Amino acid sequence: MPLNTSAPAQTGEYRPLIVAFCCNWCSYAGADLAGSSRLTYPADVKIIRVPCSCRVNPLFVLKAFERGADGVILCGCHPGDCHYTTGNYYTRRRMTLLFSMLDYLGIERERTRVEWVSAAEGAKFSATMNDFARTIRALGENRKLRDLRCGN
Amino acid sequence: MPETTRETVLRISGTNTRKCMLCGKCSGSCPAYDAMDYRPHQFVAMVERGEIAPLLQSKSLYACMSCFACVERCPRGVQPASLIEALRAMVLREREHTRLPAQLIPELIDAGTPQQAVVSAFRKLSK
Amino acid sequence: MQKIGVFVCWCGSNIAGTVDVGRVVEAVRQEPGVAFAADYQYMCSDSGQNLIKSAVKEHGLTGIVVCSCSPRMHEATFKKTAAAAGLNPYMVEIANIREHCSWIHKNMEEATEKAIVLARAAIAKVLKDAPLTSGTTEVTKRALVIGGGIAGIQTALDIAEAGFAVDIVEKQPTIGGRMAQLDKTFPTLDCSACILTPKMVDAGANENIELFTYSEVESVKGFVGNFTVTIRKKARSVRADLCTGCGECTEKCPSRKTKNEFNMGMDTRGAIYIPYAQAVPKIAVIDREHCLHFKTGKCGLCERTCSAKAIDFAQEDELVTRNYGAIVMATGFQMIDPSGFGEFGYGKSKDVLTSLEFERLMNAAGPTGGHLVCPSDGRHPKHIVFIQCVGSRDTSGCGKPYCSKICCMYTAKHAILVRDKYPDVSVTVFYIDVRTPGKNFDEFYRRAVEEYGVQYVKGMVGKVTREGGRLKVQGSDLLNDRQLHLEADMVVLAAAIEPDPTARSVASMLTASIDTNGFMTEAHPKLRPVESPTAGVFLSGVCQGPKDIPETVAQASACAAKVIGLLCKQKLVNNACVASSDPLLCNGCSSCEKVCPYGAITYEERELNDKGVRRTARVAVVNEAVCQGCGACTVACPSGAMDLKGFTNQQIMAEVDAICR
Amino acid sequence: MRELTNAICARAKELLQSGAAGRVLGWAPGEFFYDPTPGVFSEGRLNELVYDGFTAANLSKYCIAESQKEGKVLVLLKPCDSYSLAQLVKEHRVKRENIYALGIPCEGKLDMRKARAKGVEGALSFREEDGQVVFETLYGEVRLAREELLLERCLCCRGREYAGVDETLEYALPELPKRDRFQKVAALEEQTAQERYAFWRGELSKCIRCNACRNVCPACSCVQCVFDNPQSGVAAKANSTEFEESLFHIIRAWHVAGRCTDCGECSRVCPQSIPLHLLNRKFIKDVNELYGEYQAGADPAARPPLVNYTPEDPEPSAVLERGRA
Repeated sequence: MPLNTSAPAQTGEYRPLIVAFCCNWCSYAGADLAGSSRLTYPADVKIIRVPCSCRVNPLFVLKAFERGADGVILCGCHPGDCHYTTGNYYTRRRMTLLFSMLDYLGIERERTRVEWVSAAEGAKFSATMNDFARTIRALGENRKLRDLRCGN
Repeated sequence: MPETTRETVLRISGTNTRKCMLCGKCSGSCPAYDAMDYRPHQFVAMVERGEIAPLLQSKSLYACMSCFACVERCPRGVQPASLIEALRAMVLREREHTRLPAQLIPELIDAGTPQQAVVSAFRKLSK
Repeated sequence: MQKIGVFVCWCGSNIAGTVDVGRVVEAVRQEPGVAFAADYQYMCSDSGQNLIKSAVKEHGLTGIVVCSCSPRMHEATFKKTAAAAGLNPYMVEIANIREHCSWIHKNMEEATEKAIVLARAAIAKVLKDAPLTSGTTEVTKRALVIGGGIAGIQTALDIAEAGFAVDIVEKQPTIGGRMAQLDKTFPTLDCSACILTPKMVDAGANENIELFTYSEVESVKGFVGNFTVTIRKKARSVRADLCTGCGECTEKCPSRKTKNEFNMGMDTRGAIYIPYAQAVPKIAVIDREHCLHFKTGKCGLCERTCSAKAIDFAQEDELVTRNYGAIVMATGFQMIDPSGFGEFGYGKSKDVLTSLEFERLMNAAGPTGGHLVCPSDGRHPKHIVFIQCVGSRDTSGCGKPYCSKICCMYTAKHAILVRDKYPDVSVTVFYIDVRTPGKNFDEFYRRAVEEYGVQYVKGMVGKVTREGGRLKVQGSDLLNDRQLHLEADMVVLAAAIEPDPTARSVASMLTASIDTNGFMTEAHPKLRPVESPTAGVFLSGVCQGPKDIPETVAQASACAAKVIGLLCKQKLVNNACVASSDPLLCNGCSSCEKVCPYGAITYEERELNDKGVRRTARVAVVNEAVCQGCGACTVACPSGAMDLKGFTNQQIMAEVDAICR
Repeated sequence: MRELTNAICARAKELLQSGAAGRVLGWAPGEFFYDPTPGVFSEGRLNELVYDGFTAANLSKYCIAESQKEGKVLVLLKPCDSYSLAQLVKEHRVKRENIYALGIPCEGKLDMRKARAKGVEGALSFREEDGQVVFETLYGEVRLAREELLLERCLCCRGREYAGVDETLEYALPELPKRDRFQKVAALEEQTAQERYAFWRGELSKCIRCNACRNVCPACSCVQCVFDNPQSGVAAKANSTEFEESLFHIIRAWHVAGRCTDCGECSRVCPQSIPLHLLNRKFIKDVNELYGEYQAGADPAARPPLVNYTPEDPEPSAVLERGRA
């Protein structure tokens, strides 16, 4: 029963697979607000709830790519507003370095992103996801991170 | 045609007029206040609004003794004197031929002129 | 063998309108580990919950996935349901198919597919769930308040009122703090001492309150509910149990040159002294630095004078160690020293004062007995200039970038008091902005202008100089486009307030964080303003940010309410989703300790049995009572020894896998 | 070289006799002249100690185990190695009280692979003469300039400062040429994403997952590596999917980021000659540029960059914008 959404939908249109890690206190709530405000964004985006953006290990990001994600986005509280005071500051450094490394390895930099979305920013959440999904659709399927050795 | 935009003044002076919180301490500090048509705080406000032309014509440019009291005392680090200095520089760039030769300046200075004013006179008039 | 039950909620048409609920149920039934799947109109309703409970019992479910609204909405509900059915509440996962799915997608096919993927992720996670039990810790039913100003006193009184023991540590020989130094309070102009001293007396007399004056916090150990604090009671050289506070000794003391702190150094006191008449406790103290006996070994006049035989030159500092359940920071503020602003001439002319000095000058118990005279020569002033924002809103480095908040109002108060008592004295106030938010505050300021004829000048003073025994004030009058040159007899500087310098060391002992300005950081700037991010540490008064008296008292009481709420608990239930470190994997590198915002991680040497091999190692230990479960440590840990219960590496990776499958 | 070896042995002997340490952690002869291996020496065996152009191995990692043992060990540290030890001490991995660290001079170590590439075959021994390396081979003598044989890491030597050693052995060495160690990283950054991708695909595809880089790395000293831990979700003995070796190397570089002293051991030992140090150095370069200069091991009190922050740190997007201007 293949339900992998990165497979083409009935229309034949390419549907990317996007994993969004959202911190429980701001961004997940922001996503909830986007929902209750009926602000749509593509179903390509699947949200994983984490207590804080600083819980996201680079391994998770790489694992997602390995398993076929086409884009990975991290959302957390705005710097300075972290529920745990400092978590997102560490996230910022970690992801800055990780993304820089991925870029260094020649992987499309647009496939990864960090956005700060507060619980009040339902509209921003939706806009961010729309934009990210558009970017990933334009990039097409992720091949490089799945297949760094042999390529095609 | 020399540039006379707000951006030019800000670039030459290296100051950020938006930091001004309109306290007026610059004008409260200025020893040359009464000789000025535009006052130090007005320089900040007018540069911010982009009203550069009247400032270039202003007497204040030559009334300012560059004592830097306004810079020293500004609680926000705005540096009105640097704005004035920048405007002077713009005037000088425009009127290249009207400079005074340095050797003429001493005659214009009397014994009571403060030393910093002498230094600034050289800077102002002989550039 | 795991048996998972999946419960898909329709939420009326909220979910079922866009998600084919039946298809979701069919799809999840195929998932490995799923023993039961059902849908229902309202899963959160009683009958929905009963459906879950009976399925748990009937099918022997070991875990539950509810596909419904946001976990932020009903996770707690379904956890309770699971617990009622005999399941561990942490064996419940929610797939958010409403806010994150049905409400944002219009195409049923698309929404249904996504709902299935979200359900699968939740199933993958629940399969890796482990039953968690929240640890509990005892709560020591005693609170410590650090600082005995109005904030500390109010907090302590409220806590004591609720029946809990509370200690106040105050570094001065008396409680009362800054408020005791004030003359009148705005906007009501009632006498500060008159409203404060009854509270001081109450605090001193309350059987639940113990005062440690002339004392400082020496060390803090422990965590919420279980702090151990050592307090240094500095030697007063006077026996508190014998001293009657008669004051005989203070009058006899031949050393009279010490600046009187209470009057901001504007007069002097003896080496043995009682800070002021209403001091609590009213016990003398010897300032050893200035005492002739301690300096020369001679004198001893106080000892001979004291009929109660209370003088004890041999007294030593005493260390008291006590346990507390909660700690309140109420360390207050001081005024900045405005001598950094040379243009105002503070320190050069005695007639240039800070507002707090002016406060003492106006006070009947002050150095002049309340007569307003120029400190330089005692003459009656004719004109007083007040300058606001001295060092506030100042990013030049000399001052503080923030607004000190109280200056506009107390300057208006000073102006009114002067004009009221001495109508012949004219008053000019230089202001940048007049900020008067607060009940009856703007009315008060307007009274100063309209009724009392105070001259408010929009502008700032650039220079204050001495000229012929008077002061010359040069400033701008922006609204009238002129520069003013005023003659004045006194200049009063509304200097910025800053956190008391002791706050920093106390905060670091408490692992409570401090912002760039030295104020204590709140757990949340809007929603948890009286709690520190460090559990069990609470914030009262100006240590958290500039405040006036009513705000301070309000915050002090709010803080007390939080403390009482904590102390009321028999046991503290810890967050179950806490970090835990596998000692066998731990390198002991301290990375996790460094990123922990709560100081929840410590290191200890442990004897380990590593697959039969005994070794001792330095390993991380998480204090579950303190950990809030952010997970910062888990990523800092290179070996993966540190993991977060409820959001383990394996769980999150299982979710990733399920989504990407 | 012999002279320096003698000086080291003499000082080591003095220290052993004075009781400052009970044994010496140094280099012992290997199977071939070009592979001396780390070894522990008692006073009586000190004459077996080797110190020459091929004693490249960084001994600091061995201090983890050695310092757990009874008594004090004297460890010989080249300047770059001393930072690794200091970093390990900072991370509480080495019991510093059981270590006596003697800083020894180093004028760069040699790379046998470079010699082979230059046609040295059947080498039996070597000696150094005025900036030249003379190989005695089955086919006669081969002379090569020392400079041409230096290990990659020595070509951009960080300098002759030591971190946290107990004493240093003074010895006159020629002036050190100044080189930019980030040159190669910067050159890669200049390339297009496609070029970089092709470069790394070519390099990382050579990985046979022998784990030599990990095992030699002083920063990779976890009690158990995540890649060996079946619970971690990323454990693997071999690269079963194409993605895995890049994952391995990214994560390895990530785990040592902010802790890597840039000792270059990973590249030295890689049997496939993958320039692994270019991954670590990328993190170092980024950290230096984004968060201020940081040298792991240099300052025992400094907070490592990845467990630190400032509220003004740049956003992740800003970094990606950097290259575009």
